[in-house]
Amino acid sequence: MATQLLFGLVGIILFLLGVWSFLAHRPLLRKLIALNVMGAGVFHVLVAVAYRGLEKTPDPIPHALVLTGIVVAVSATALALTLGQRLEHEDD
Amino acid sequence: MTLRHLFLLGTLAVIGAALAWVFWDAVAVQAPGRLADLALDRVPESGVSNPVTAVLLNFRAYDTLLELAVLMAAILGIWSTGPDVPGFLPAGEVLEKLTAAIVPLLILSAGYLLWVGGHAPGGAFQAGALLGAAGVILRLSGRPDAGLPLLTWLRLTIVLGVLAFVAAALVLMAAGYGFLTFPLAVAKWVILAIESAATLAIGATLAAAYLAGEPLGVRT
Amino acid sequence: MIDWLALTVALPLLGSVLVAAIPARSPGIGMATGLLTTTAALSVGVLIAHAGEPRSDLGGWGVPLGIALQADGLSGALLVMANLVALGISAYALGYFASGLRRHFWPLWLLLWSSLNALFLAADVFNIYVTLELLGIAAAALGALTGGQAAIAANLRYLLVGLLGSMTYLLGVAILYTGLGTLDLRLAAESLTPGPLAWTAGALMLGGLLLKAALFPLHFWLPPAHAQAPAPVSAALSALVVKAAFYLVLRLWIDLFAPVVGPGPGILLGALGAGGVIWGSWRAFRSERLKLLAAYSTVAQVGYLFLLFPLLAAAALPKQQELLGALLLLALTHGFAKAGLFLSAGLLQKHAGHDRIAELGPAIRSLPAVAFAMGLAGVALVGLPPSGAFIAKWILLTESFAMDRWWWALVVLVGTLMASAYVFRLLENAFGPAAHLDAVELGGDVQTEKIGRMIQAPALLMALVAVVLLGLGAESLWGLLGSSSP
Amino acid sequence: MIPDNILPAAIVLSSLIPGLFIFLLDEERHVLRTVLNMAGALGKLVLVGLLIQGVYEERLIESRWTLAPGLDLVLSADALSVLFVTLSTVLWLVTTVYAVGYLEHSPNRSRFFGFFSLCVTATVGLALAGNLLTFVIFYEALTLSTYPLVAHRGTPDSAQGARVYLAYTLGGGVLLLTGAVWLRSLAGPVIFTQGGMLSDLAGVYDGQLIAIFFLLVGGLGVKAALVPLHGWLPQAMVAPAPVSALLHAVAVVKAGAFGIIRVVYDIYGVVLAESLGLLSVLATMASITIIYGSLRALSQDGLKKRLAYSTVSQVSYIALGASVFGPIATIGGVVHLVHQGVMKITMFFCAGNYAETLGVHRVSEMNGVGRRMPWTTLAFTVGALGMIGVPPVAGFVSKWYLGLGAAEAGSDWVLLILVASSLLNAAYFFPILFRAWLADPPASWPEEHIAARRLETTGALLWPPVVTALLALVAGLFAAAPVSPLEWAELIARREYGL
Repeated sequence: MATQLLFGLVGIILFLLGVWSFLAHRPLLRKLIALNVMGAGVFHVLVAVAYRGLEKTPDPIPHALVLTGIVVAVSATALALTLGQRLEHEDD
Repeated sequence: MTLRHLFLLGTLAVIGAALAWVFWDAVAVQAPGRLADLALDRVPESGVSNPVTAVLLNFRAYDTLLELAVLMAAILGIWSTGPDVPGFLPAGEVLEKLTAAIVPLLILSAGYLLWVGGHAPGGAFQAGALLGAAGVILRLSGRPDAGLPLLTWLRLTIVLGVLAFVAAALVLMAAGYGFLTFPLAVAKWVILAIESAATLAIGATLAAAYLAGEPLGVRT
Repeated sequence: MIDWLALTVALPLLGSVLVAAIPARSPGIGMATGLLTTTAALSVGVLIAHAGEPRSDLGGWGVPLGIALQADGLSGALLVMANLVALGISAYALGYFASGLRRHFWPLWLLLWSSLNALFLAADVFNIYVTLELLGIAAAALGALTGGQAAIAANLRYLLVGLLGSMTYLLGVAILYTGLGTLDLRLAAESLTPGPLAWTAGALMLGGLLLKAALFPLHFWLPPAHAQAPAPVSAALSALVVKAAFYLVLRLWIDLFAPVVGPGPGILLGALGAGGVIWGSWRAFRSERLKLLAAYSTVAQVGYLFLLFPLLAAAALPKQQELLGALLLLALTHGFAKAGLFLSAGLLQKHAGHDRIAELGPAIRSLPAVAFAMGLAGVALVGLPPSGAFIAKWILLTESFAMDRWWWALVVLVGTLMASAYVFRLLENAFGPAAHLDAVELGGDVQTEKIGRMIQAPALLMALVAVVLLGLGAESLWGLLGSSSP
Repeated sequence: MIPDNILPAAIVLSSLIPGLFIFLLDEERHVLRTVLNMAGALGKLVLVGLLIQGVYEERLIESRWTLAPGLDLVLSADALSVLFVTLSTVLWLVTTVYAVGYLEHSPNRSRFFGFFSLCVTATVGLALAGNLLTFVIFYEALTLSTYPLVAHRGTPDSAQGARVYLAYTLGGGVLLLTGAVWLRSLAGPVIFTQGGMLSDLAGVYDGQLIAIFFLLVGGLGVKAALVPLHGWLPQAMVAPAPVSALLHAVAVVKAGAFGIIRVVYDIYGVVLAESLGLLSVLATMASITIIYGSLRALSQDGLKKRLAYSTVSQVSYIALGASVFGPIATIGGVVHLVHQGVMKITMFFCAGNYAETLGVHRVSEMNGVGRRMPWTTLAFTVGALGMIGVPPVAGFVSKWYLGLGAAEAGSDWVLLILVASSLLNAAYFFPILFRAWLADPPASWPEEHIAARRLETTGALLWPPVVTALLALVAGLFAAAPVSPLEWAELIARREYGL
């Protein structure tokens, strides 16, 4: 229970930190990093939900969701980085 | 730290408190088992023994199919922004040796992860990630193509995952099973086939994404 | 057996795989895929009309373990609309893109199409997240297709905002699963009770989606992204992508949250919608460029859709059914009309070499069919008879008077006047000295293109559907809604 | 023989379908375009003949189409609608002939005649509308189909005129829409019923009913050019003459006046309207408009401008007739719907002829025009005398019944209004007639386009005004004949008052 809460709370804090830096900073790269931090936060929460104590196997559903979520986040990040890079290249 | 920032911080703090409370409440309630027991009970019917793989490739295979489509969309999007950016300097001797040693290792362990995914932690995504890493290392060590095949073949590789998935689903549907329904007899092999295709696709896609553009360049 | 629901998603996926692998064959394979997909979507519509609400348990596991696809009158009608519009856009794209862009357009476009169908049929809250990402990534990539700096910047922002939305939504999903232990919409709806859980999950999920649905004041990302994209993409973004996000809000609202959160949120959504109507119309009126005008008008039209939320929440069942039909009709009409407007805009831009409204006169006058299409689309956007939007507004107005909530009616009426202001500011360019385009009128340097008849057809057809078909033939919608009531 | 549930729809389609085909025609297909136009106009005339017969036999003639649950598009024929349908059909036929002649050698004719047909379609649909929803739909359709006609010339000032026209009419449309939906929310579907359909709401919702009445009349008053909502009318003068003729005599202003009659008699019912004290207000508005229009007409030198202000004044006779309680005034108002149409269209045709033939646009240029163009000027004179109310022209009949009705209703001040306005009419028409007939013609006309041969101008321009002038005379001379407008108006009044 405690472990679970700890992970969950860390997740929520990460998420909010992400939101904060997304809203507080203008540079698109920082916004992108912020988004990934938010993602990490959500995944923490999901992992925490999956935990059912040491003696029982964890709930596989949230784990699967996390894996899917990670791949999706990676894809979006890759595209965003490329677009951002095209911008800078034109600038200089 | 402007007033706006302070305001923002305050709001987020309040939201955080609320979220924390709700989460605490929800966890304490322990919604009747959630899906864990149900899922674990039916793993044997899925054709694989690793519950997570069972969920990814069978119970919720539809999510995974769309997720592979997301990867495909990303790389196609990247390619649509223009040709890839110029490569790096050729690696020094040390890095060259290191690469020569690591890349085969990565490929080997990718194969292992793919196989082990059936019954223990591992699977297509872990394996694909390793392949992608291999590609990145090759690129960093100065290979302009990151070890990827010619564009014509590369195109085939990156769609392989979705192709295998949809093809399997449609064939089985035509055979009278539901869409994405894998009869137990063949489930294991169907899943393995899909995973292998997906591994290649993911690896190629991640490496290609690192090129940040369409690799039109002739190979050196 | 044939699973039409799954096919509407699988066929465009397969098509996208093929065109990605064999770019040279893109147009042929693309159109073929489009036709097949539309057929599948129409069959789903037929299923709904006859067999009620089709549902398919993918993988045969059944909920809560597996994922289901389901369709009802609401989603079915939007699905059919989306596919018909997408087919029209595809036909238009055949002539619009030079071969260079073509091979990039088709695979992404078919992925977008697939994700749209998947969203309208989705019944699983996490699956919605994955599909949303597919939609967002494909849309942003398509929007940046022209490669111009402004286009890339606008669509990068669009992508990031979209991610912010879907991440927020995803946290809501996590909370929901924590509390209810299911991801299936129906099961969740059965077990969700009033309380902090419902409020938090609702705030996160709806908040995330509202960002994508561009509800005022969360619309800031929309105008640049939609105005900078190539015309066929703009049409898809404004007519379909925003609609899909709106549909999800509506779906979650009706099925999941409205019953457990009380009237407050509905009124808030209505108020924001009102803001969107006024602000969007005003900015559209002030826009110098045609595509920007069209984009801001989308902000206003989304506002109209949200105006119905407080009424939906307050109405009793038969009335609710009537209002839901009006909402649906409004959404469908806007889908066709806005697509028609953007496609026409694209042709004018090609023909004149720019889209500065003040200087479009000669181009408009030399393309009467396009002018006519814009006129019809304009009529539908203002909500003048005989367009479907008029019927919808008539019902909305009557009910808001009948329910003593006349202030919503007031917003609609003001919005109507503002809409006619920006529409006719555009249309009056159709009248003027006889039309002949020469370099002088167009400012020399820009090169203009001849516009064939075939490429004008889709725009005109869609505008006609919005005004005539949906205006005079809308009655069957309510029949389709039938049982699928909130 | 056409079944009664198709006939009204057929009448609407008989101009819609040709219109749509005309849009598709290439600019050069003049003959085919004219054939389509005339076929539509004549076909409509035949259908209307059948309709008149049916209504006279009091058959139920109705086409119905469901738009949404509880929302029906209803086209049905009663005595009043038949009167308006007949008027617009006959005048459309004449105007088409005139327009074909008038627009020879001008660009964008396919567009013009396309919208021209849509405009008549909207007018007829509005005349046949069986409920308020249908009326609103065609009322807006009329706005949309006339806008391109006003803007047709594409000159800066026609663009300006069209903008003003649109601003007024769309604004009016929103008022009408508001009133309509509000009323529906109280009373359910608002079906036009002889004697009114709101009596059972009276006493409960009086306040709201009054508010709704003014919303409706406000919306209709824009097209009917009730002061102060008349601003668009003089501006719309930039349109080509056939359009002005149509706007003033048949389509737009008449749609407004017709709507006011519908609201007073077939929605509220004259009794309820009287008891709510609405009639006197309407009467006041109408009277102000009548006097104001005439006063403004006095000072106009532009011929079409003067005619425009005279329209502002004359159309309000219809509203006046509707707002004086009693069948006789009703007859006067309703019959003026027809008489004013015939007379005013004549005068606009003539104004167009002067402009097209001699380049004469202003009253001050009309010296001796009667000698150069006797037939046109004769027609113009008939129209003018009718407007003033000189027997035996039709206008006299209208004013006579209005006067009798006012006397019967005991509102003598209305009589004063009639006398005053007649004097004003004389004051602004006689100078024109005097110049035209008695003053010496100038050495040369401003710009003579069409030389005088056997005819003073082309036939297509000459015959329409002559014909309509004759109609105005006949309607006056044979007012007592069985199928005269007057007889028909009496039929309407009898049915409205249930006599």
